[in-house]
Amino acid sequence: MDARVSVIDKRLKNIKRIISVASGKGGVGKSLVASSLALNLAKKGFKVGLLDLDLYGPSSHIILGVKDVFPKEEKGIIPPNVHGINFMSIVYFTEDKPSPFRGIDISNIIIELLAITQWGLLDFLIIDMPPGMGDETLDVIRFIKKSEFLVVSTPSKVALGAVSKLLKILKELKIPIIGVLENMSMTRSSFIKNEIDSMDLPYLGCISFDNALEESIGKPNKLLESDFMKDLDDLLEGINL
Amino acid sequence: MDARVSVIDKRLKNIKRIISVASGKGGVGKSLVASSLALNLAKKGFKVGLLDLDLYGPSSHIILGVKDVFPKEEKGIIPPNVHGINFMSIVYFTEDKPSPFRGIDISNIIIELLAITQWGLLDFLIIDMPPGMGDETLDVIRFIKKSEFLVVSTPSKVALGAVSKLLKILKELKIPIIGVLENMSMTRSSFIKNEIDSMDLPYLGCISFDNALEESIGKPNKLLESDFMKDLDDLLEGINL
Amino acid sequence: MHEWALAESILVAAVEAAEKEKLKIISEIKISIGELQQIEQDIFEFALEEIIKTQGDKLKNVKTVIETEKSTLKCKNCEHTWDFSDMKKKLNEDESEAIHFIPEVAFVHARCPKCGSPDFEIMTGRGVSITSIKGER
Amino acid sequence: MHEWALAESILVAAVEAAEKEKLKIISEIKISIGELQQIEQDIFEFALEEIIKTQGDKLKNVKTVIETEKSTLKCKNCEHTWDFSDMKKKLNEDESEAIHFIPEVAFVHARCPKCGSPDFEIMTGRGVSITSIKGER
Ligand SMILES: Nc1ncnc2c1ncn2[C@@H]1O[C@H](COP(=O)(O)OP(=O)(O)O)[C@@H](O)[C@H]1O
Ligand SMILES: Nc1ncnc2c1ncn2[C@@H]1O[C@H](COP(=O)(O)OP(=O)(O)O)[C@@H](O)[C@H]1O
Ligand SMILES: [Mg+2]
Ligand SMILES: [Mg+2]
Ligand SMILES: [Mg+2]
Ligand SMILES: [Mg+2]
Ligand code: NI
Ligand code: NI
Ligand SMILES: [Zn+2]
Ligand SMILES: [Zn+2]
Repeated sequence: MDARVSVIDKRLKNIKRIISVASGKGGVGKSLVASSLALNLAKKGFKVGLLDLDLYGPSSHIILGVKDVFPKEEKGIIPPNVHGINFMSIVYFTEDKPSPFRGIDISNIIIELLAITQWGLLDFLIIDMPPGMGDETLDVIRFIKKSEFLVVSTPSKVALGAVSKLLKILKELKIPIIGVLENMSMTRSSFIKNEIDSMDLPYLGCISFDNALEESIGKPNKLLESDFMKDLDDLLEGINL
Repeated sequence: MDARVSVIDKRLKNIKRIISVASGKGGVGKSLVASSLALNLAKKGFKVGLLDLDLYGPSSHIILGVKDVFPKEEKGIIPPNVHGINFMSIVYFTEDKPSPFRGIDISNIIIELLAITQWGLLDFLIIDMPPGMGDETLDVIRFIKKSEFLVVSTPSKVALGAVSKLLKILKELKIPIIGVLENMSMTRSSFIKNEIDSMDLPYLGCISFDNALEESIGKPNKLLESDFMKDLDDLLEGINL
Repeated sequence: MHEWALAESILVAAVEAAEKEKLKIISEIKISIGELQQIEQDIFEFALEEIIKTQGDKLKNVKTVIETEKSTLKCKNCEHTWDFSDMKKKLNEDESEAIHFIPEVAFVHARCPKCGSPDFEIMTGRGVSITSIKGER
Repeated sequence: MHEWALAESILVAAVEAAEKEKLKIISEIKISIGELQQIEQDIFEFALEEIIKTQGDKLKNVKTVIETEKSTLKCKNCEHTWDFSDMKKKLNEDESEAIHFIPEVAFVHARCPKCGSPDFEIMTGRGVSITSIKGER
């Protein structure tokens, strides 16, 4: 019997809300949304954790410009606080080298991370999810029963193909879906809104394509002032965050 | 002993070149490049196969507008020919429903697909790879020894984080890398080119962000006439394709 | 008739294994086929025979023994176990045929009968394998 | 000292299992720790003792028996097998410490010693598990 699994609930007990930022599709802005959401909430005075579960292509540390920090070992491992966020990522352990993991390894890494990370008291834990619907998604569903999902799409039909599959399975399993956020919109179109409406799920609004966003990558203070953040912040108001 | 594995080499024997379009990062345009490359080569008169290995978010059938076809069963399964491409995808078997697979299942699906698909004589087999560096990538490396990799990135630092990991491992394992294609470029910048040069790998050029591309999704004839295809075609000339 | 492709895989694998073991003649191959593959045994045996005819001396007088590996499915969410015959009741023809081609699409078309989770495991009953080979050096 | 978190997981799991089995008292827990975890046994035992003190009667007189599960690594590319002591020779301190926290980063920092592939399998030697529990109803 894998003992590590049993302690996970205890590790997450003092976290008020857990929000997994997911999509099914890659490159839609999950990591940007997750990191920005964490920054936004921290700035509002909440106690916030951020867990990067994209183990192949971890991005949150790039977006937040995290460097030269390492978790403290104390009755487990304590995520370093960066820009007001308790931040946990596989990069602490990989030196950012390639990570050729198979599914079973992914699952074991997630179990280990959840079993040994001491988050303490948090208002929010934000999880930056990888694309797909594999071991990471299935394990978040299996081990983090109280996680809600915030789903990101772009305006494209290609993205919606993967996004709607994730939405269908979450809906079928009666997992709370905060709603769908449309990112990188360039022209006014109600394509995504209509599709989400027809699935009877909340459409949260859209974030415009931000031409200057790349300059804010790695610079949280700049990111806080970006158009991207402005759009996100407006949209968060709509869901009382 | 899994017998299916032994027949894979035989199934791929009559294929002259196998090109896996990969990235490590999601949403960079792997599927667009893979589908367009297949269309482009087919139009040039080559015998072309296309295998969509993004089992969570298969996209090639959306891009090519594939509908209402199914493989023929004959000493295995024979991929339907769509727009001159012998096209194989998991969607024939999933009815495009959600695909909650774990890694071990992904691996088994790939083995089964490779063991039973009868490609016949091909000049090119193009593989549309998923993001990440998991079971799909490891199994392509394990079972398709003659695959070359065409790697796609966008101009972003965030994308490069994942892309450079894939490149490092391919290089370490001495797997042929055709080169790196920069997609969705919007401003002139030599950031990606410099990074690829410094890894001593071929930088193949860039494809501009195509504002009208979405209108060509699902319409191969339009896609053949798109700016995207024009850029791709120029870039293919540089590598004699 | 995709049975043919799987039958061929058995013979290719057997010849490969025989070469490793330096067998000059293969007298018997024991084959295990996962229940989820829903192989039509007649067709499979016919395919084996036809392919054997086209092969060299190594396989001339080979006897093939085919066993079906029963399926066991186990839910990761509620630990319930069941088998393919339970599962099949809820599948329509197209879904069942899809599983015949790619057993893992069971995760797409079926759910744990107890808790409804798609997160179950195929413990046994998939794939095509050789369990033993007999022959002469 | 992240050993503490793993020790706690053992005790939480044991109490959970005891409740399922309706044990009033747990007299013995047999623990298996994968070699890749590189647990410092002193610290782990100390942590177990400290946590047990804070627990109720169920665990008051429990005896803990700790075994290390030897590691076996097997290459999917060339089928070579080896173990963690072979692997450790090539790791620097940081890499080894990273594997102590997350055993699977072995795939990041190590390769098959025979063929150089990162595509190997941890057959045994990872994780923390309970192999048996004794007690009274
Ligand atoms: N609203 C936006 N405007 C401009 N660029 C964006 C926007 N959202 C995301 N991006 C960029 O798109 C790329 C993909 O974003 P990322 O957060 O890494 O996606 P994911 O985590 O879904 O793979 C990154 O280069 C990111 O900087
Ligand atoms: N050069 C381009 N210009 C405009 N849009 C593009 C371009 N390349 C890709 N896209 C769009 O970007 C999104 C991601 O492309 P896709 O091929 O699905 O990426 P991947 O397969 O890497 O996940 C799709 O909506 C696609 O239509
Ligand atoms: Mg991401
Ligand atoms: Mg506001
Ligand atoms: Mg794709
Ligand atoms: Mg040209
Ligand atoms: Ni058949
Ligand atoms: Ni420790
Ligand atoms: Zn169940
Ligand atoms: Zn090896």
